Amino acid sequence: MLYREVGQYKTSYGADQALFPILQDRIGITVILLLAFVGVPLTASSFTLDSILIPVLVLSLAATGLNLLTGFTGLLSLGTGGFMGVGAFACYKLTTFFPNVNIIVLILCSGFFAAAVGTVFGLPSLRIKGFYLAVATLAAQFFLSWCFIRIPWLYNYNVSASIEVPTKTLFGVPVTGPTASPVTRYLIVLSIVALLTLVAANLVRGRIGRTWMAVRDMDLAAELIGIRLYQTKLLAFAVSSFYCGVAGAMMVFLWLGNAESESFNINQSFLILFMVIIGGLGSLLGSFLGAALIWGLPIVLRAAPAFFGLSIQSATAEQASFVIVGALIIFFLIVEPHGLARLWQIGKQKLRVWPFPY
Amino acid sequence: MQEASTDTFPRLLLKQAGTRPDRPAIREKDLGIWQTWTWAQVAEEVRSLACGLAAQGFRRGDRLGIVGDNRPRLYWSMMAAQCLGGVPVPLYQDAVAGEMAFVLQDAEIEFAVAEDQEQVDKLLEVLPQWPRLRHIYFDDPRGLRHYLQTELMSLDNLQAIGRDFAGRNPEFLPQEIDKVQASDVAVILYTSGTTGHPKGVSQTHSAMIHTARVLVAFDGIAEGDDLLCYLPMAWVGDFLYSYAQVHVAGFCLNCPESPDTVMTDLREIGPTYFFAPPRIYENILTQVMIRIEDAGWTKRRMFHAFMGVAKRVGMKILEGRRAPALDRLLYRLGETLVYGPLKNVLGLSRIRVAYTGGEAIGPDLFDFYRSIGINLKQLYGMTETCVTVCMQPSGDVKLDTVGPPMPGVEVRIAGSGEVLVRSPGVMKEYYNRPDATREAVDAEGFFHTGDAGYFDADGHLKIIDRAKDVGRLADGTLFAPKYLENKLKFFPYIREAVCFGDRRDKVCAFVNIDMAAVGNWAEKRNLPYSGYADLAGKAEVRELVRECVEKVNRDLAQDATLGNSQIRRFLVLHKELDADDGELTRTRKVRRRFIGEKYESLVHALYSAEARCHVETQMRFEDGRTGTVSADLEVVDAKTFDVAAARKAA
Amino acid sequence: MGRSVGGPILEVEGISLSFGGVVALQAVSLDAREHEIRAIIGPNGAGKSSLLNVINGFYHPQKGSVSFKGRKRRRVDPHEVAQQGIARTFQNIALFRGMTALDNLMTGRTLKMKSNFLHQVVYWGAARREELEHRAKVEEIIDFLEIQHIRRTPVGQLPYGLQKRVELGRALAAEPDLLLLDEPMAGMNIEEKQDMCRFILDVNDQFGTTIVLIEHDMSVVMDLSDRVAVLDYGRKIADGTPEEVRHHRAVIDAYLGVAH
Amino acid sequence: MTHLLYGIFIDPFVQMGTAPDLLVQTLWEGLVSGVLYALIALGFVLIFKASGVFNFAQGIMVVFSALTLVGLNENGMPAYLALALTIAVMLVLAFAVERVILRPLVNQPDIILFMATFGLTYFLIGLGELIFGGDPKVMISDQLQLPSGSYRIPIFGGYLQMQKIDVAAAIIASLMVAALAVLFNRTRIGRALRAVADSHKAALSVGISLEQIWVIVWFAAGVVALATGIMWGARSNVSFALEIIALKALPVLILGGFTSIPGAIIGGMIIGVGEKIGEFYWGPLLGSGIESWFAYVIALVFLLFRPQGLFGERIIERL
Repeated sequence: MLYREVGQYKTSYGADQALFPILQDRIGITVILLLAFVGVPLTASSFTLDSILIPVLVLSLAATGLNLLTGFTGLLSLGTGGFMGVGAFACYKLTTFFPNVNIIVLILCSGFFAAAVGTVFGLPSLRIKGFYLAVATLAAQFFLSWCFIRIPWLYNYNVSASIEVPTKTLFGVPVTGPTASPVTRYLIVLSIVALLTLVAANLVRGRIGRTWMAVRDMDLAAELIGIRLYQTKLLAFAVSSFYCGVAGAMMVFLWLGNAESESFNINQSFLILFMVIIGGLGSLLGSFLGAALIWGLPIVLRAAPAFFGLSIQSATAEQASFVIVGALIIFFLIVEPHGLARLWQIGKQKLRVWPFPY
Repeated sequence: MQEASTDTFPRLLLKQAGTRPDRPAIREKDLGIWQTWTWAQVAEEVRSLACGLAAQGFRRGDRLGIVGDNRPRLYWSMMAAQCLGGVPVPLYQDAVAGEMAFVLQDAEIEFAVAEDQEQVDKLLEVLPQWPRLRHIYFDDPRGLRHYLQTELMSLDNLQAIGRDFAGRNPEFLPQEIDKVQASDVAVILYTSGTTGHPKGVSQTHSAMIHTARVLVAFDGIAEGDDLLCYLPMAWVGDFLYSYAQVHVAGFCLNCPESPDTVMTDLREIGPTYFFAPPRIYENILTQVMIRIEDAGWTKRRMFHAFMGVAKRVGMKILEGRRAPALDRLLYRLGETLVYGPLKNVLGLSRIRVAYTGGEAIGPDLFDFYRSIGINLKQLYGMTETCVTVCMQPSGDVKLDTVGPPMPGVEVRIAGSGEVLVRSPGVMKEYYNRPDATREAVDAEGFFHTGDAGYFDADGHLKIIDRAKDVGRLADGTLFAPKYLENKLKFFPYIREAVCFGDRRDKVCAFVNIDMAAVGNWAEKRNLPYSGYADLAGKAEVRELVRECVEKVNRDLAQDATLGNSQIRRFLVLHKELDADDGELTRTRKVRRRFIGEKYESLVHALYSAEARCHVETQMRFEDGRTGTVSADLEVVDAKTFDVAAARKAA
Repeated sequence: MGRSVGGPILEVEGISLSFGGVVALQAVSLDAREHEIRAIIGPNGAGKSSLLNVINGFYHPQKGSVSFKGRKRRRVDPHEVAQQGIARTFQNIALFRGMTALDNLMTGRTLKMKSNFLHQVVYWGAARREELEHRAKVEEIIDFLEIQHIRRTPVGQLPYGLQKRVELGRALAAEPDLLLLDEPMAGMNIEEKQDMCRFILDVNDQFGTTIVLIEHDMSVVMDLSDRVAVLDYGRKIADGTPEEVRHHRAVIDAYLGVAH
Repeated sequence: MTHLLYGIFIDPFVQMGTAPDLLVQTLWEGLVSGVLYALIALGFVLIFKASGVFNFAQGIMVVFSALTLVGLNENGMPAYLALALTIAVMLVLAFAVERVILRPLVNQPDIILFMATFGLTYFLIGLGELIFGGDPKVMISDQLQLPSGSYRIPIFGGYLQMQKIDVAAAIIASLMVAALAVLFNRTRIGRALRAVADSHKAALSVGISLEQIWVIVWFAAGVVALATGIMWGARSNVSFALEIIALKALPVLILGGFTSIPGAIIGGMIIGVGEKIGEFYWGPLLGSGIESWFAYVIALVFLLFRPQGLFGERIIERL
């Protein structure tokens, strides 16, 4: 209905393969970006920023990372939390080694450490597949979280055994640490996420993305086409872990402000995995939708009783939310196993052929 | 009145290439995108083609056969031929070899351009009968690599030869183009003659260009417009719209990827200027109705509701007449919710002007498109007159007329009621058929259309029938059976109708109900019926038909000329008229005389006082067996309306 | 046909292959000359597919060697084989089901794409240029196989016949010198078979590609191929022109006699 | 450096040699925890074999069943009745899972079903806590007449300390395995189960509907879970901390293969012993707590050499 595509003909492959070939989509994304970069900072409360927007963005990035690995390359990983942790601790160490280097640079660099570690734990992926691989990545998860506890060097021997984020400034404005305002942190997170999402989009629509999907859909055929399975899978692991690493670093430096190993444990990995599955495997948009839903749901559930004027002690509410989240996950999987992204696609298609059903 | 610099197509091309070299001239959906050629590029392509042809011995006055779907290089070939003072002869691409043989011989074609293997095969098949066909050039080499015939050459090679030739004598082509005169024949178009062999209509540059100019001015067509060419190149309309007007106005022509992707391509391009015969509009509408029925309940309701609104006010708004504010509001809402998206899905959103013609168009069809804001208009004309005789100006559109004569066109109604036309667009001649030419164009230069018609009060021409079928009632009023029959057939319930009245005192009719529509109607009223004959015999059905007939009579009464040919009595036939029983032609035209004789008893009943009569008829069943069916048919009297009174009321 | 058959481009010598005791191939030798269409026939389980799998390096034979364009090899990885210019289709379609027909074909060109990771990241300059060039190439194949209308359809949703066609397209996209077709017409109706035949001939003819194909439909094999090799129980029991093979005693017993 | 190498390659073996009684003790403890891993793994295998579902909820089922048992008893229900009722609950759970999760999601990709069991996990955690409260509980060992105390067996001049409960655990485990073996190999259901493992059609031909089979295996897994829960609860106590320990079953699965019951048992032993030994002899070197991942590393290393696991049959990839 909103889509009016008549006369949007393509006279070059460039135009035909653009990121958003349809005019209406281009308009839509522009509006969204404007809102995110201008509208939100002007209006949003620091609560909204700190406990909704920033977390969702950070988690979306992690989800994107995992989605590149699991959704696009078909390699199931349960080590996301660990890789995020690597990013976080790497960033922390970097700030101690290079106190004067621009924090954003450091955050991005820490991604590379995660990438390196991720690649190492990706090594088994050539020999083993499916759930076996998943378990292998679980090894990474446990080993890494053990390191985060047992190697004090990582957290500079703090008694609290946790990372305390130093205050860093950008153009004189504090961007990390207690004094940094939510808006600045939000804007930085947003910029980084937007940038990396664009990169991801470019990767998946080009040669590399295709080789990934080829490996996912039919690895033997891919091999006979001349795709080197090993390189492809390892690259996927590296890129994926890079995203997770950056997400982890941002999580500590731009969101939580401090963190101990708990933040990167197995449950974190599962959480991210949920987001990817519920959002939609093999869809970047899905990563965002998934993150928003999984993060938003408990918040809503916690707010709900108060909203209806019921008083329940928080423990019960917590447990109830567990039950509900669990049920909802099953529900979503049954309704649309391909995730929210698919739902969006279907809706979009309907709009394009409106008023017809097909 | 035409500037000498642009009185031939080659000169027009040069002008466009000069004034708007970088504007798109033609696009073709190929390899997934719309490949585009600018005017400058087109000029270049044509140059190489023309020089190639020249190098191959194509001489002034030679005819170049062209056969294939609408492809850029085929259009360019036309231009190439004209540059050399030759005459392109487009052939119908779906014609079988036999039919092609006739045209090739009749036009003495020695050079031909074919689209692909399919067409080449047909031409080669003709070779034995027409050995003078010396050169066959093909556009798409697919599958032709192993054809060793010496006549064959790919257009690529031809162009290569051409470029080389042009390189050696650059002066050649400009000189040739100068030699071309406005009075030269620009194209020969074969009319699918209803009787006998087709005749080749020779049209001159000046005739075509003049007509094109008139049309362009008439609807303000300009460089920004887009046209999708999907109708046969051999048809005069395509030449006039896709070639003449494109070169006059310099807008862009778009060639679909293939005949079966037209609808998609239509949606992608979204033409601003559109022609289609009624049949195509009909198909689109049917598609719409079918698809919408598959939609969800709410959508369906919404759709029909807003269609109601459109029916009520759409045309008013389109024609800038007054309409209630509320309706205007609703219509705007409908535009966003239904009409807009609908036009978008169909690819009609950008249309400024859409034409139909060739045959009568049903009111529902016509109203549907106009009411959702598509400026659909009718025109009247034929190959011999470069189409354009009458057209409906925007804002002055009537369903049952074809509009007033175009500027520069004289229309005269002969005593017989035949429409005579004189205009710059009238053909030069039927190629090699002086006799036929003399028959068709009289001494004063009037072309005899063979159609019967007359002007209504507002000076709009109304075409009623083929002249030879028009008769007169005993009292001398014009009797146009086909006109009446069409009016009846526009009702969904009526499949066929046969009107009698020539040299009789009144008009009476046979009516064939439409099994599907009426059956449906009956079920809604849970009216049980066993079969066609049974259903046709039902009193309720007769009632239904009578309403239709009387509606027809009512608007006939509006009409001074035909007012008295209202249908006095009719009966509903007990069997479907069928080509197998010789009652229809294979193209489903009623054979009035034959039917009149076969059902003489019924005709007699109609014109006597009898209220019912018994009939037995031979008929052929599906399985080929023949048998007789007998029935008692009721003759029904239909109310008629006083012409004068009706006019006052109107 | 206008094409000229050249010297041998593929030579398979004395291949023996077995899976833990189960013998699939026994001292099979076979050659294919440039530009020719070479058919391999034989009853189910005769080892036809195994032979193809050996040729493109998916299985590693215990004995024997394969030489392609004169380069002898004993043990190679499939992607090296692909690099040397061998492409194939599969008995039970092995398309990338989640991707569109277009992307499947584009993937087929992976080896031809050189742009590095950084270019890919920005999708600008080299990477973009490359994408567009290859898209143009791929579109020609799409046009050649007449699959324009399904360009954007995920292949998983396509009917069988079209999937086979897309798979052929993916193989062609690599512009191979040798094309291995594993039962290209299995499970097709008459028209689809005719189309496929036309395509195979056109490929062989326009691109001069050498084709080795496995097929069950004898009539097809007989009028498509220049030479036919017959396998039975992992052994080659006959080899020669369709005519010779048709009248070969062993073949009639082993195959024509028993097969459908 | 040399010190480290010594610490890794020499010292542990010296210790083993000098204090064999400690070695035996460690082995024994390893075996015991191995048995429990094996039991959890057994639950996985049952379900994976029959329905191809990687049931992440198995760990939670252990906790949940134990919780239910204790909870019911706390609310004044005699132990054995509670036991019976808990078994009934597990049956209900099996039905529910089949109806609500498996049936709607049949022939979805494995990962989706895997995710669904995640949902189940969350659901059960929440439910368990809602009903019985979040705080750890003590297993009702003596009501169930589980032995307590321990044997002390002198060996190599030292003593081998064996908790009676552990012995019981070992025995019960072996009984259960035996029972399952019978179920699988001797009964019609068993045949059906094995058929399903190969192909669903085959199963139908045996005349048992998929739905029934699923219910059966999930119920069986539930019972196994309950047993595990009791044993485990008796050694430590009943709380959701067990969930993490349940993850230990995963490396066991890798070793044993996802579809092999004996594999699960042996794998369990290897992992159990391996990690105890590792912890005891190498742990101090790396800073303790390596239990948490040592098992995985063992499994991983193992995988690289035998991707299909201990008893899994070799996969020949075809085209």
